[in-house]
Amino acid sequence: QTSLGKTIQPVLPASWRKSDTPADDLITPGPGPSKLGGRSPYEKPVRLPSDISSRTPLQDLLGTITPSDLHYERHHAGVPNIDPEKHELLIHGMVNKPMKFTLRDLKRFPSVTRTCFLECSGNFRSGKETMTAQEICGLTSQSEWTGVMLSTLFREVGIKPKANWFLAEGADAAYLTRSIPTSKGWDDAMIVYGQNGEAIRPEQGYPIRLLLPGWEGNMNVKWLRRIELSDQPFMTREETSKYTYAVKDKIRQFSFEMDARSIITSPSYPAKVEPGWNEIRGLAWTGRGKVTKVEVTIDAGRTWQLAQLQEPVLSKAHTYFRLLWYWDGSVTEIASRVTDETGYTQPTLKQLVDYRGADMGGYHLNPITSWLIKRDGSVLFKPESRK
Amino acid sequence: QTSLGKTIQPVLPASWRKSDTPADDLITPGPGPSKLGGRSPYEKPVRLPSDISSRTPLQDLLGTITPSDLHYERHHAGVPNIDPEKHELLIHGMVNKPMKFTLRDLKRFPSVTRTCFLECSGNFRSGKETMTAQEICGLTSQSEWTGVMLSTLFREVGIKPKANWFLAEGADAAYLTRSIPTSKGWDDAMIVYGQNGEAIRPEQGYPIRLLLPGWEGNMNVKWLRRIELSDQPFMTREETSKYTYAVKDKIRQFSFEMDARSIITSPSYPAKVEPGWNEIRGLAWTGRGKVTKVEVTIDAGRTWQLAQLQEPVLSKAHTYFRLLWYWDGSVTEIASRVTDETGYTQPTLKQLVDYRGADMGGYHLNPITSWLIKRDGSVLFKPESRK
Amino acid sequence: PLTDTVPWPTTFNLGRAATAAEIKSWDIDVSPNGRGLPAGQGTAITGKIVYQTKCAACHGKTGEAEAGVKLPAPVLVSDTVFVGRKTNTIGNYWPYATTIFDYVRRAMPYHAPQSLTNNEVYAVTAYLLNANRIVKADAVINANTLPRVVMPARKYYVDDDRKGGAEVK
Amino acid sequence: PLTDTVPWPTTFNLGRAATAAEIKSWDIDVSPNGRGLPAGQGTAITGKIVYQTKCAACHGKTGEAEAGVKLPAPVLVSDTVFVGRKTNTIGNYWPYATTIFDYVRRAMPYHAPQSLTNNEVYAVTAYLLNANRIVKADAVINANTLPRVVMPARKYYVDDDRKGGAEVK
Ligand code: HEC
Ligand code: HEC
Ligand SMILES: [Ca+2]
Ligand SMILES: [Ca+2]
Ligand SMILES: [Ca+2]
Ligand SMILES: [Ca+2]
Ligand SMILES: [Ca+2]
Ligand SMILES: [Ca+2]
Ligand SMILES: [Co+2]
Ligand SMILES: [Co+2]
Repeated sequence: QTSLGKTIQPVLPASWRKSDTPADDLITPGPGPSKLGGRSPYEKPVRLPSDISSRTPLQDLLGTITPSDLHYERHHAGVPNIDPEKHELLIHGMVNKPMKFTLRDLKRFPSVTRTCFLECSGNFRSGKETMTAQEICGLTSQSEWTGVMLSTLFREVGIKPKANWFLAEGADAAYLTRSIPTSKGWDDAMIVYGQNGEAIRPEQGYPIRLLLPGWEGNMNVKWLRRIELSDQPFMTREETSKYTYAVKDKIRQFSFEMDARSIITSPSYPAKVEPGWNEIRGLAWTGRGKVTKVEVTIDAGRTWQLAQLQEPVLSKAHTYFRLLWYWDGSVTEIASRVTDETGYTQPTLKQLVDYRGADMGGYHLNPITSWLIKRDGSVLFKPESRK
Repeated sequence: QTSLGKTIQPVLPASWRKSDTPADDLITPGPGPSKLGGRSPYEKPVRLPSDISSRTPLQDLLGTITPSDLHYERHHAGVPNIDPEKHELLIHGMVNKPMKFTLRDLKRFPSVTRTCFLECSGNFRSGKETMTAQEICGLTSQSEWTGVMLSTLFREVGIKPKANWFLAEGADAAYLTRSIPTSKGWDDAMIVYGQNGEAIRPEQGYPIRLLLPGWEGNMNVKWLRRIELSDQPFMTREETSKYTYAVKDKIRQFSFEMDARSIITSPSYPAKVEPGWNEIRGLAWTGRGKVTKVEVTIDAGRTWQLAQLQEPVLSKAHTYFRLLWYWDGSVTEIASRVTDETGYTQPTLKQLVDYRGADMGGYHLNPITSWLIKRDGSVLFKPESRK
Repeated sequence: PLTDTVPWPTTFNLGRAATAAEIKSWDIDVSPNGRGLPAGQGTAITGKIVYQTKCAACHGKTGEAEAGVKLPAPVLVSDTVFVGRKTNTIGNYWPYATTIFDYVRRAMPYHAPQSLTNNEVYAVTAYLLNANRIVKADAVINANTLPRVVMPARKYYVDDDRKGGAEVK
Repeated sequence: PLTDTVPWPTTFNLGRAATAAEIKSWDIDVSPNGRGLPAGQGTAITGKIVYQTKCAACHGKTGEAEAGVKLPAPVLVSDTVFVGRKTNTIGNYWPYATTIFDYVRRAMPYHAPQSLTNNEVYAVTAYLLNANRIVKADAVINANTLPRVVMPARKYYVDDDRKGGAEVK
């Protein structure tokens, strides 16, 4: 292998170019290798931030991994700046041996890597036709996470038989807390320090966060600093005032699993579709295991066709689906619906309202999302009323 | 959900803090959500650039995805700046219908997403003990790629029966070309426009590159602009002067598949290992399909133990392996060796020299990499001589 | 799946025992049964002063929704009528009074969390309970009395019993 | 795996036919049998001038390795002895003469690729072949003669025949 060195002068005057040269305009070598890459100046995907959250640009993404800098955010007191050398995790309460672990300790335990989605349980917006997938349900993203199984740490501290719940507390300025059944800790909960191949990003909980595959985003406590085992839930603000919702004349609490959901991300507003062959693409996921099928309608729900699922189909993971579509130029409506391994099929908004009542609030809404295809190829969201 | 708005003044004087408050120092909310995330200021992974390449910091990574801005590079005339609206792909030569495709055209075809590794076939350095995994073999990285199967385009243009080879040409200032057997195009070659969930990065071939899963990096032509079908290879500079190597008294050409390889990335120089339980971690891969096992020695090759493979194990993909290790503080040597689904086991450097001769050059070297563990816990590379 | 050939040890001997003092300084949560409540107390009368000085800037003069005013923080005060409520408040929605103490102590005031004394937290909790028409103005709120406060909305809470399957609920 | 319920069409009708002119302007490759070589010609005498003006700055005065000089670009000239060579050069390593034309035309000079005329490329190819002791100084290199140049190292090339399996080769 040879090196150009830093010594080469621009030895070649532009006037060298002759009239019978074979190709385009004058060609010059581009910049060489660098310490860190970046995006093409022609690509500018961004999250859509509000004061309390930011949404992933689902309509701009390809494949199943969300680039870490585009992962959705939901903070309750901003992003803390944490020195990883000083951060410790305390596990105490109904345990045999209360312990503190440094980040270094945590990294020495047997580790596991797992790709799964996160989704805020408040992830549904509606209202007008000119809404992007990002606006409608951009509070979901997917990463490859690496860390230690919580069960590994449970064994280390010794969980008392009656310790059916644990509190997870973050080191943000809201000291955010949630109560979690201990069984999830024994099942598949992790404490993760890696995201998409590198250290977890600050907005996702650097240096460590709790990962509860398939469970509502808020419970996956970021900047985790404390776990307390108990015989009962703590009834924190986040599981009472928030993350509960009216169902008929009751308030439903402890909805942990995210229900199966899907959305077509291509074509979707503001894209325009051209007549001829296109591929309908989108994401489907469920907090209850694997996606077993995604059906797509291209005729406003009259018929549904089986979409192709991108393999490998992972449990509790965004699953890419695709369906070939010949658009003949006529007005129509397209939509997707997912079925998961428990046999649950994504409902319409109407089905949800019918059961829960129009007053059902904004959590755990996973309705089928329809897109209107106009004659000029424009694609518009079809907002539906709750009444 | 509530909003803090931009209107809130800093209403709360620091003097409010009283002596019996329960926790640490004065706590203040951090910055709110943003359009784009970034790394923690405590994490600074970087590629190691030379004039012609840059290497992925394998020793700093966790899991199987390489963050796109840390993907290794190997350019022959720098990174071109390409306007995606103007870029076209020409397919011609021994085809029924020579055609040009815009990027928009390519994105409308049925798409596929696949996670696989890339590796430069010149990916081996040795020499001194103070070398990182990045220096030894950082010319390999892994991404989730999205694009169209080359076979889909082959069907579109109609490949003539005798067209056994095709030329792939890039739009960089070197107009880099390689000859590729047409069978690879029918098998699993892709033209990819997506990398890790978003548009492929400029250094990786924006807006499109050829992806030949498992085959030497150089053949995965970046900034792809032309494919010409032919009845014979073109014998370009890159497959004659380069990417060939002496084997005994011959020159071996057309080594396409990357041979099975593995390396322990943790612990590795410059990390220090502490006595007690540790986890040996690393990457294994093969261009010939799936990794079937990785064996690790913790006693300088006397015994080999089966490491755990992170699932899902994908074909032609970096596969994470792990082995629990109790380091008792004594001097030793650790190493890994992979076996792939063809039954091939990663060789020692000596085995390669024995067959090929000491003059074998620097391509397609995949020797077992050993790390020396010193009494103070330092980890040093064990360079081996070719003579 | 292939597995490690090294069996897992009973302990990895990583991390260290946490001291009682360490636990005490971090263990700030409060449970519905009162576990975690510190010494101290307060009433709505003192709590009103705390509220007006340290909370009103964001939550409004009294904590109630004010016509035409868009507050940067949630409404905290209402009546106790669940059915037909405009917003969820302590009075019409919160199931446990202990949660007020726990949340205010850990997270409020937003810009300087954990800057209140325990007495201030008791007092402002008393204020919010009284303003929401749940306790009397002179009720003394402390580790003993707070867990006994019965919240009006408590009776509406049910656990999600969905387990997947065909039914939409 | 689940599959699309829509069968693939014979054509997707995406993209468009490429015109002959479009193909011609991009089709710059040259094959060992001479396919792709343009009109024009050159000799080592004129090629030497091209070399000295446009190549020597990077590849050295003559293209040969110079003791004590670290060139920013590869050595291009040597004898034709494969065994015991220090570096791979055109003379001792390249299997096809057409590759010189193809590569120089597409990629050299490094800072201004495709700035040479076809005659210049023929000439500098002649120069490099002559300097490497493969053709005579007065040999005319053109579409006819170049494919016939037999490169000394050609005979050493063998295809990789490995297919995986236990053997290390
Ligand atoms: C600087 C602004 C600010 C100040 C001052 C402030 N708060 Fe808040 N408060 C907020 C915000 C913003 C939220 C919502 C936080 C969230 O949703 O994560 C909130 C939430 C609350 C809640 C939860 C409401 C619900 O329905 O979930 C309570 C209770 C509360 N504050 C009490 C107080 C008390 C008591 C004080 C004074 C001791 C106070 N706040 C001072 C901004 C403030
Ligand atoms: C500004 C510097 C520069 C100039 C001027 C230059 N080259 Fe090069 N040349 C290079 C570099 C650098 C490489 C190696 C490129 C690579 O490996 O990708 C190279 C490679 C080559 C090679 C391939 C060598 C091998 O062994 O693979 C040939 C042949 C060559 N140049 C011929 C020429 C000719 C003929 C000219 C003039 C018409 C020329 N070069 C002008 C920098 C230069
Ligand atoms: Ca929340
Ligand atoms: Ca190369
Ligand atoms: Ca320790
Ligand atoms: Ca506690
Ligand atoms: Ca077209
Ligand atoms: Ca050609
Ligand atoms: Co949320
Ligand atoms: Co390479």
